[in-house]
Formats: sequence, structure tokens, C-alpha cells
Amino acid sequence: MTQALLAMAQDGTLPELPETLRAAPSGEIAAALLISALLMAIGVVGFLSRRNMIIMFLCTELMFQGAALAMVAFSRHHMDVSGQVFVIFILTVAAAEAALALGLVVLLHRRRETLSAEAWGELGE
Amino acid sequence: MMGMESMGPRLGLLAPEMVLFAGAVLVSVIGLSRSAGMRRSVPLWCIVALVAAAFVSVETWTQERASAAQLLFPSMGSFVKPMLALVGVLLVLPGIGAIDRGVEGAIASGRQAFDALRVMRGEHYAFALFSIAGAMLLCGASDLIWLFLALELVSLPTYIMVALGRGSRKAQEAAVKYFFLGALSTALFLYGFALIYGSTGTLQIAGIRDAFAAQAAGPGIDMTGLAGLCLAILGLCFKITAVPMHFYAPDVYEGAAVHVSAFLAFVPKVAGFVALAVLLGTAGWTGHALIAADGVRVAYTGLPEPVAAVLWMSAVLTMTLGNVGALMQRSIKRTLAYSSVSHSGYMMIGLIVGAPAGINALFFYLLCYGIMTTASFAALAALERSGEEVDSFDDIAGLRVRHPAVAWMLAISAVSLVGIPPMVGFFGKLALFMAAFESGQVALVAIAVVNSAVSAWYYLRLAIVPLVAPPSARSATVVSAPSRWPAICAVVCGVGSVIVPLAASRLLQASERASEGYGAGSAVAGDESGPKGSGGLYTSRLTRP
Amino acid sequence: MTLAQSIPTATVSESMSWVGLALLFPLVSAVLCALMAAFRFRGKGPALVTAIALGASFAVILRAYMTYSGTPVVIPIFDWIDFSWSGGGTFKSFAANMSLYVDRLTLFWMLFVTGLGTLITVYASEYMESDRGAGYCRFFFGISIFLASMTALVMSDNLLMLYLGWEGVGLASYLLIGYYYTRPSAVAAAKKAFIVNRIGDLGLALGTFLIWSNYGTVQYDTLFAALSSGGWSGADWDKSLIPYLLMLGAFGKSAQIPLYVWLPDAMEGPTPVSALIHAATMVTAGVYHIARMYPLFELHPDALATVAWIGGGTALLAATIGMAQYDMKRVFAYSTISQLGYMFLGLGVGSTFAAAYHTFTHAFFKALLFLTAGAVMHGFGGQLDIRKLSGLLKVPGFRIVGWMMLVGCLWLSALPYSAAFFSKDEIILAAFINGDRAIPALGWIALGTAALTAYYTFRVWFRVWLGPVRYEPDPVEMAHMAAAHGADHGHGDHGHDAASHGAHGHSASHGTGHGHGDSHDFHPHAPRLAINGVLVILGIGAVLAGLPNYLVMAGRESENWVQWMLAGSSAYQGAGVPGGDHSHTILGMDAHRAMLLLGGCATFGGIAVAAWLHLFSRASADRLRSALLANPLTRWIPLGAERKWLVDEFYHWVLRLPLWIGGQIMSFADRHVLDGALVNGFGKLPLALGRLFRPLYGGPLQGYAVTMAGGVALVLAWVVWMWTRGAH
Amino acid sequence: MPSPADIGVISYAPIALLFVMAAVFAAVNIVASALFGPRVESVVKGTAYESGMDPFGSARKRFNVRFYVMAMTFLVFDVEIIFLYPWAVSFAQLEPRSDESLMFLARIGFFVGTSVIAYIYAWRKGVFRWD
Repeated sequence: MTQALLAMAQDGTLPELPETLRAAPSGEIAAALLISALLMAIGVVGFLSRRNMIIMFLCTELMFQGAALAMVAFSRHHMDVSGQVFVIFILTVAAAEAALALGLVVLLHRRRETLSAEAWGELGE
Repeated sequence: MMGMESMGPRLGLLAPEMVLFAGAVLVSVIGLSRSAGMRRSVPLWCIVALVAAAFVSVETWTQERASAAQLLFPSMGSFVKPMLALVGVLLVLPGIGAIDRGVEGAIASGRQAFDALRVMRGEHYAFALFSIAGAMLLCGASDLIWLFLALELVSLPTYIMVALGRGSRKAQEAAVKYFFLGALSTALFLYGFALIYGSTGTLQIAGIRDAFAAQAAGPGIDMTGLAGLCLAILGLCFKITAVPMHFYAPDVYEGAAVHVSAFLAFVPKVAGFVALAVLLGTAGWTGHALIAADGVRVAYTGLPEPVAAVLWMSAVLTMTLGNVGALMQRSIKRTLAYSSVSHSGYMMIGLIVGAPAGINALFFYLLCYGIMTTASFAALAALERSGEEVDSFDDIAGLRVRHPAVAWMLAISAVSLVGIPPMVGFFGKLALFMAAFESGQVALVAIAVVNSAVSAWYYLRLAIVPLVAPPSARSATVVSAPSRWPAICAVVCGVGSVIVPLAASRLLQASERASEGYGAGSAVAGDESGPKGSGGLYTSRLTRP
Repeated sequence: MTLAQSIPTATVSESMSWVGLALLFPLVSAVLCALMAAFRFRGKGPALVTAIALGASFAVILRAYMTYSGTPVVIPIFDWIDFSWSGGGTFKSFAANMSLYVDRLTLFWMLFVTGLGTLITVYASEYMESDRGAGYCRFFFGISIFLASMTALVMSDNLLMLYLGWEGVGLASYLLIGYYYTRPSAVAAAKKAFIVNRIGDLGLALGTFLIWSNYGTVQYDTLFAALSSGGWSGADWDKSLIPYLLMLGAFGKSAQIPLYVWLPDAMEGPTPVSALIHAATMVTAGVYHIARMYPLFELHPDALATVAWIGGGTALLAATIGMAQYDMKRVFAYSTISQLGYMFLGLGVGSTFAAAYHTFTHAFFKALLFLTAGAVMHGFGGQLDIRKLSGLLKVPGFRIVGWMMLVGCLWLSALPYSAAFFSKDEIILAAFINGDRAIPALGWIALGTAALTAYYTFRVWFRVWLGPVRYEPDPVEMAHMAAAHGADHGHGDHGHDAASHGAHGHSASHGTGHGHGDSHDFHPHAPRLAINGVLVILGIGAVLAGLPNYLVMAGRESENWVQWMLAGSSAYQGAGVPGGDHSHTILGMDAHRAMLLLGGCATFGGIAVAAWLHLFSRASADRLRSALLANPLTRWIPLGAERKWLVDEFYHWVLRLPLWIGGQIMSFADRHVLDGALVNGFGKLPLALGRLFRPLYGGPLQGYAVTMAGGVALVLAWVVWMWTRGAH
Repeated sequence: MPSPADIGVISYAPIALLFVMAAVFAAVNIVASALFGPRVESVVKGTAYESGMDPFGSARKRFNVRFYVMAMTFLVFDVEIIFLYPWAVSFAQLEPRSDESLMFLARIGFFVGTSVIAYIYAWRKGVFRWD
């Protein structure tokens, strides 16, 4: 599938962007990159500071989206559509991880009646 | 472009993965059968799929196909795929009899009706196959998307395997830690990929290599690219349990079922190292040259200094912290986890040395490590104490009296892990250290040798406690696991650690194919794989301050 | 022309690869024994399989001997290690392939190793039968592993494979000494053998490494070629170290001063093991190794003299200890050490022929002695104390055993015109007159030792076989066995627990109520066909071992067969029999004639003293002992000899105690410094770092995450900083 | 020719207007009912509405695991749809019945096939059974 999409992108079989939208001012790119970095940073901080595992998971999603946004921004910057193709796959994987996280959280909640990450500290030195 | 034309050879190279994929589908369906006999045959089909994949990977690999696929390491799969499949066969065995033990027992005794939602054997083995297939896919990665997806295909199944491998709370805690920290690391290398893309303007591995070469020929790789490489490396360090991403390993290995720990110690590690080799290959090691897209011959001057330094520090810290951590563990699984960390440290030497010698030695070491570590985990899986896994040194004290074979296999694997001749571990280390020595990494070799000596302390304890120590009250109640297969696996691996060295020369030669075709002259001069041809698009506009 | 130059260049022969079967057969039988153990096989299958495999191995060697053309042959089996690289401007290689090096020396050694191995396996099939089951499989597995390793050791064409075999025989020896692993003494003995041997192995490993680093090869043919082109130069300390390191390895394996202490304790193993491994074959590996590396030893001016002195000293020391032991097997163990000392003496004074010949004759008569001792032990409830056995020749069924032991004892005492006399004679003769290498002082020591040998050997025989009939089983053994039959019966295969040498089978055949150490009720258990047959064959073998010399004496051959077997090998001393020209004299007599007289005197003198003290007037032996004890000036003689000159205690206080104290200190440091500060410190590092950010997170999961993210942040900051400084 | 920025703002204006109207509509409704609605408290009125039945049990009770399983299945299949969009858009531009278009069809067929396998697996696993 990757190959197919990339092939389409590079063969030019994917629709071209409208001429007017192709060149983006570097200021906008920089802003997008800044936001992606912020998303990443907020995700990390949230991941470290929140106890609720669902929130923690949402924070990892935030990080993923930060990376995805950076992909899109760079894709625009280089006028290369493959970065955006990557984003589709990032979303898919994020969904798969979400399904996994959901299952895991349900399992844990049944065991402990809490979603706090603090509750899981048996293993260790 | 690389669409239609290169799809054919590439599909041919993907045959083993397809076999595994089909095997996974088959196994997951058989695992849901109402017949207990069918369900019991799941590991068998799993092994059949793996053996078939090994066979197919050897049979379908040809030089022409490999070079037509335009990979950075065209021949890597020729060694790594059979290795994964064959060690995978060994990794299947320790889980037999352990997965679904309670449920199957209840069904057999009639206390419970068959419920497809409650049996997990099919899933477990299907996930194992998916994970191995993911690691194989990495060998054929031609762009970052592929790399990312394959890495996730390796990881996601292992998260579930940890959670479901055994019903205890420890396993669930291990799953929590593994999953969340794994997601964090995924996010990190994903961001690293984004930055690399930003720096080079392409997701194609070959294109990235050309772009980096062009940058290196000019002012040097720009900061975006460097930061991206470092982030990606650090994110991947999670997969290979390297500093600073190794902290989860002891907890997860301890908490997970022992056969899952064995799996974690090998498959994700191979995946991580393959991915790291590919990533570092884009920046290039000393001594290789390539023809850049504009026809200029560019000689690599070695990894960019910050990247090399990060790898160097990480390797040293990984082997040292791993060994120091293992010294005083009371849990065997934690000891093995730390040992796994330290072995990653040794193997990182191979990454620093680079293609060809370092990468070859690295993959040979992975094979040796897979055999040795599977032996020790399988030996643990062959025992149990009042239905629980055996995990403390007390449990295995004087094991020779009641379980001589397992005790000897544990001892053999431990001695092999130290790297004492003539065991397989010695040859792994020999090849690795020799490669490092040749390339001038004397300090690194010295540190690794000192580390090996330190590691002898705890490995020999693993050998001496079962063989020499008097049996303890705890070890007297240790019994064999219900299935014989873990013990058989331990014996096969243990005997393998003694016998495989007999074929050391041949295996080394086989591993020497791994990095064949990398570097000199192999580049993609003037062909279409550089997405936008030559030009200013390669250089990022995020220039240095 | 140096010795190395006289060795013919080896030819590579693929067509002779069938010789590799000699290595394969024992391996196959080891695998089969392991399988039988896995399938809980309870019959005599393991013994049968092992005997067939070893017999086949012997046949292969025999055929190789028949078809041997006269020049050394290298037979590649498969490539094992073949590295080559260029470093430091030179091309280096490290090749150690699985190849066999077949010359006469190899064949000579293999003939008696596989031949005796087969015989002793047949003997053991009866001896070990009470242990049928897992123990039986384990025993023959060990024997097979031993034979495979010994074959690798002797037939390898390089030092690495030799080292592999060296370690393999050590492992097999360890396994078999500790065969009765429920007995603490057996476990301790196995450990002792293992550890002492490791010291020797370290020497061998270092020596091998130095050979490689100096001569660039570990393969015999290339090594000899390298030796013949370039001599030894005294300036190279590492080259001059090589023979000493190899010597250390040989002394460890062949139980010489200072590493002999493990061998007497090794008698804890089953008697066939003592006979095969610890008397006839494995302990001669050191002799073989020095013979094989003889060109290297010759290069160093003092190396061979050192070997001679160590060998002579060991011969004397072990003989004095053997005089005062009461355990039959122990006496024979010390006699083995003593005879090995003779072999090293022979090597050291430059007569490899004499050493090899003595190895050959010794293998027969010592195996015979051990097997007869084993038959006694088998029949009399594990009793080995010569004070508690007497007049056994009159016990029905033991006649053959007794006469065969007499043959062994006479041979060990070097009865004139027996095979052992010829071989020992050559050694002593060489010590007196062998040109530059002769050390006459050692000749006198060896001669004295020969008298001592005759004394302690016949001390055993007279005590045990003649005199009034008296015997009792060993109470410890019997109690052990009774316990195994009572309380522990349900526990595993009882063959393991009953450390029962035949007493077990005996008691089983006589119903319960037996085997409680009750000597009145005790019935000896006479050996059957397998044991008696093997004893007779060995006896004949011991007699025939003299044949090579008889043929020379009768003028039918121009040289001794053993000497011929050394021709063209690294151990060949071109001069032939020392003093063959009759130009040398000892005490004014012709050397050979003097040796016959002196040696005869020593032998018969020793036997006479033994007869007086232990046959005709046993009370006077006790009187002599108490007289010696009463006099404070002589007290140390019997006490010291009985307590083995306190060497074990010496090692304990000088080596083990400091090591133990050091270990305690290390352990303390380990617990409180390493464990306390370092390990726990590192272990807690992530949590401690995490605690810094305590307000930020909750739980260990995030503690790890903080460390991980912190590490990444640090690295990134550092990379950016490096980049701004211009590194990329 | 209008600048890209102009196009962006102008073309998204109706959507913004839609958002504003939606927000205002909701706010106005809530405020109006709070201001003008009659307020009669009673026990019956305070209970939860359960389609005319008397409510029982706690609102915080556990949900059946089937909900989660279903949710996860939905999530995964839902996301797979996004691969169909780029495919559909590019497929429309291919020449009908050409080799290339057949190849495209085969590729998406393979993709859908894997989804079908997953679906069959979920079905065999009993995810869709509600008992």
C-alpha cells in the first residue's frame, strides 16, 4: 500500500495541488513546525505529569500528531507529497495503538479499579 | 520510478514475510477451533510457517533480485531472515503448554464450555509470527514509511503478548510499562523521521543517503538532519534496550511470562538493530564511497561526529549499566534482562564500526545471542514451582539433583553468555571485537572486554548455583513444567551453543553477505530514485544560526 | 639438524577421512546414551552401545595403523575456524580446523586408548549393573564423552582442538568422579579435580596463545615448519615461557607436583573410571602433549631438566605417601602419580621412547590393578581397607582376581624381564647416561623409588590375598546402601542414592534384612564372566606388552616396536635406545647389566621387606610403626607419610585460606560497597532522577519515562551545542 | 490574481459563519429556557429517563466488555477507510480497463481482502455475538 501510494505520488497520478496553494511562505512552515514542536513538548510533559493512564495515552497521541504535523509542514516545504502519505499511515498506526491502549486500560481497570499509573509499582529494584 | 518496475523483485524478496502472514492467518483461525486437538496443533503450524519462511527466504533470495530492489543493504535479508525464522522456531517452543493452560484445563475437565473469546493460543502465536514478519520486513525497507510500519508491526504484537502471556498482575504491570514507554519511544523516532524528512526532502532511504552525502560534501549535515538522526536513534534504542531507553527492560522481562521474555530479548532487538543499521547507513561509515545523484563521487568520512559520539557513549553506558545492574539481582529474569541490556551494548560496537565488518559481526552476534539467551529462558520455562514460574536463585539451587538436564543447559547458556571458548558466545564476541579492533576502536574493545570479565561474576553464579550449590528448601519443590517442549528447546539451544561454533566459519561467511553491496559503487548514480533529481531541494532552509 | 627439521612434512589426504569415524563413534554413542536416559531406558543398552562404538573406534584405528604409509597425514574433516586479516601491516591468520593429524605417535596412543576403553567398558557393563537406569546411562554417556574428547585430544591437528579435547576429558572426568553425587566426598573430589585442572588448563591456554602469537599458527605441521626454520632466541621472554606454560597444563592433567592433589581424591569415582581415566589414558595426556610439543621443549635449555626434576620428585613423593596408605585404591592412585612421575622423568632426560613405552606398559598393568581392586570392592561390600581384608585367595570365586592382581603388582614392581621392567629400566638408564640430558642424581632417586614401589605394592597384595581369611564389608557403604533401600526408596532411581558398589546388588539378591553392616551375615559377591574375562585379557596384555623388547632381545627385530612407533613423529629421538652402544658404565659395570642388577635388587628387596612386614610377621609392622612413633626424631616419618606430607593442608592454609579471606573481604565489599552504593545506586537512578521531578509525575512508570525523556533531551541539547560549535 | 492568504480566508468564511451560528443557536436556547421555562421540582421528574421504565441500579455500573470490544473493532475498521480515499481519487483519473487500472484494482483488492480476513477472524472470535 505504501508503495502504491508513493508510486501514485511520484508518478504524478495523484491530483496536483491547485497552483495557488503550492508555494507556501516559509513563515507559515516555520509556524507549523513550531506548533508541531509544541505539540510534541506538551505531549511529553503531559505524559510525565498526568497520572490517569487515559490522559497519558492521549499525550502520546499528541506526540504522534506533532510528528504528523511536522511531516505535513515539511511536505509542503519540499513540495513533496510523500510526507502527507506518511501522515495517513501515522494515523492508522495511532488508531491501532488506540485500540490496544483501550483494551489494556479496560483490562487494568478491572484488575485495580483505578486508572492511576501509580497503582502499578510492584516490579522494580 | 520505483513503482511498477521494482515492485516485482521486491515482492519476490517479500516471499518469506508473505509466508509468515499466511501462517499467522492460519494459526489464528486454527486457534479458534472447537477441537482441542486442533488448538493444540497451533504451535506446530507456527513452526511449519517459520520453517517454510526460512526455506523460502533462502530459496527466493537472488543477487539480481536484491540489487534490483535498490536497498541500502541489498543482501541483509539473506542472512537476517533465515536467522529470524530459525531462532523463531526455537522461540515458539518455550510457550507450548504455558499459554491458555488454565482455560484449556478447565475445558478439558468440563468445568467450562469452549468460548472463543477466552482462548488466546492462536492469537499469541499469530502475534509472534506478525512480529517476526515485521522484523523481516525491516530488511527490505526502502523508505521511512516502510521502516516505521515494520517497526510498529514488530512492537504492537509484543505489547499484547506481554499482557496476555500470563494472567498475573505482574504481567499486566509489565504490559503497562512496556506499552506506554514503547509509545513514547515510537513518538520520539517518528519525530526523528519527520526531521530527517525535513532535512533531506525525501522519505526514500537511498534518497536520504544521497542527500546526506551531498550535505556532507558541502557544509556538513544540517542541524535538522542531525537532530532527526539522533532522535530516531534514541527512539530505536528502546527496541534494543540501550541507554537511555533501557530502564523498562528489567521490569518488563520480569513481569512477562518467561517465554515472552525470551521473545522480547530477541525479535525486537533484531528489528532495532536492522533499523539502526539502515538509518546509520544513510549517513555512512568511513571507507565507503558512493556516486551521488549529480554524478560526483562522494567519500564518506564516517558518521557525523555527534551521532558517533552519541552511539559511543550509549554503547559504553549500555554495557556497563547492564552488567552493573545484573550483578546483584535476586531474580533470574531480571539478571537475564540486564544481561540482555549489556549484550546490546556489545552489539552497538558493531554499529559504530559500521559496514561491512561491524555490521556483519553484529548480525553474527545476534544469531549467537539468540541461541544462548533462548537456552537460558527456555531452561527457566521448563520448570515451575507450585504453578508459578521459577525466578529466584533459591529456586534453582542444586537443580542438578532433580533436573540435571535443565541445570546443565542453564549452566551452558550462562558460560556461553560470558563468552568462554569454545561456546558460541565466544565466537560472537571474537568476531565483534576483532572488527572493532581492526577499525581502531581499541578503547571500546578494552571497555567491552573489562565488561565481559565483570559479567562473568553473575553469569558464573547462574552456572554454579544449579550445578554446585546444595539444594534449598525452595528448589526441592521445583517440578518440571507440564510440557516437555521448553526443556527440549533448552537442550536444543544448549547443545546448539556448543555445536554451532563448529560451523562458525560458515556462519561467519554467511553473515558476511549481510552488508554486501553496501557502499562503494552501489549508489544510484543518475537513476530515478532521487525523487526530485539533483538541485537545491536537498538542502534544508533551516540553515545554521 | 634439529628435531623439528627431522619431522616429515604432513600430506593432506581427503581419502583417509574414514579415520574421522574414530571420533564420530563415541559421539554417536554419547547421543544414544543421552537418548536412552531421556526415555528412561532401564536395560544394559548403554553399555552395549558404548562397547560397540568403542570397539568400532578401535577397529578404525587398527585399520589406520595397518594402512599407515609412514609420513604424517592431515585429514580434514571440516573447516572450523579459518580467520585471516591484516593488521599492523602484516597478514595474520588464525586457522584451527577440525582436522586429524595422523602419525605413528597418534596411532600408538589411540591404539591403547581405544583398546583399553573398549575392555573397560565391557568390565563396567557388569560392574555398574546395580545402577541400571538413569545412572547407567549417565555413566556410559560420560565414558563416551571421555573417549570422544580423548580422541579429539590425541588426533587433533592443532592446539585449539587439542585444548577442546583437553577440556572435554576434564569435563568427563569431573562428571564421572562426581558420579555418586549424593556423597559429599565425591562431590568435593569432583570439584577439587575440576579446579586443580583449571589451573593447569590456564597454563595450556596461555601457552597456546603464546605459540600462536609467536609462531602465527596453532597447527602442528605449520608450527613444526616454523620451528625448523627459526631457532629459539633467548631474548624472547614470551617464547621461553611457552614450554613452562605447556608444562603447567601437562602437570595438571597428569597429576604432577604441584598439581597432583586431585588424583587420589578422584578415586571417589566408580572403579572402571579410575582404571580408564585416572590410570590408563587421561592422565597420560600430559605425557602425550609434551611428546607432541617436544621440539618446543628442546629449544629451551632448562625446560626438559625442569620436567625431569618435577617427574623424579613426584615419583619419590607419591611413593612415600603410597607406602603409608590403607585404602587399596589410594595406594594405586599414588602409584599412578609415581609412575607418571617416571614418564615425565623419561621425557625430561631426553628419552621419549622410554616415556612412551612406560606409558604403554603402565596403561595395561595399572588398569589391571584398578580393575582387580574394583572386583574386590564389588565383592566385599565396598571394602578397600587393607587392614580389614586378608587371605582372599581362599575365598571361592576370587582366585582369578587374586592372581591377576599379582601379575599387576609384579609388573608395577618392575619384575626383571617383565614389560614394565624394560620400560622403567629405560627411563632410569636414560637418567644415568643419556648424553647431555642425563641427570644421574635422578637416576638414583628413581632407583630408590623403584624399591619403595615394590614394597608398597606387595604390602597390599600380601595383606589382602594371603594370610588368614578375614573380611568385612565397609560399614559406611553398607549403611549408606541400607538407607537408600529404606527411607529413600521411593526417591528417584535408587541406583543413584545407593552408593552401592555391588553390595547393593548382593543385598537385593539375598532378600531384605541384609546389608546392615553385619559382617557375620555377609557373603562376598564373586565376579562373573565380564569382569574375569577382562581381567584375564588385561593380564595377557600386560605380559605381551613386553613383547617388543623380547623380540629385540631374541634378535627378531632390530628395534623396539614402540620406538618404531615414534619414528617420524615429533617425539622421535633419533639416537634410539640410550646407551645402546654399551659404552656407558654405571658403578663400573656395563650400563644395561648394571640396571638389570640394580633394578632386580630394588624390586626383590622391596618385595622381601613387604613379605616380612606384611605376610610372615604382620605384628612386626605394627611394632616398627610404634617404634618410629615413639622416637621423637623419627615420628614425622609415618605420620607425615600417612597424612600425605600435609600437602593438602599446606594448600589449604597457604592458598585456600587467603583466597577465602580475600573472598570474604570481596563479598563484604560487594555487599556494602558495590551492592549498596553502586548497584542499588544505579538501580535507583531512574527513580531518584524521577524524584527530582516528583511534582511532575506519579509512579515508577513515569519515573522511567522522566529518565528516558531526560536522556533524550540531554542528548539533543548536546547535539545542538556541538553543532553550533561546528561539529558535523 | 488574489493572494493565497485571501483565498484561504474567503473560502473558509461560510464555515466560520456556520460555527458561529451553531454556537449562538445553542447558547440562545439554553439561556432562553433557563430564563423563561417553568420550574417544578418533583421526585419523579428528578429520576433518570429510561424510556418510560422505572430506572434501577447505579448509573456507574460496569459496562459489558462487549462494548469495548465493539468499540475497538469499530475504531480499527473505521481508520482503514482512510486508505480508500486517496485510492479512489487517483483511480478515477486512470484510463478505464488499462493494465495500470487493473493493477490498482488488484492492490486495493488485496487491501480489502486483508480487512475481510480480519473481519472473519473477529466474527469467529465471537466479537459480534451479544449474549
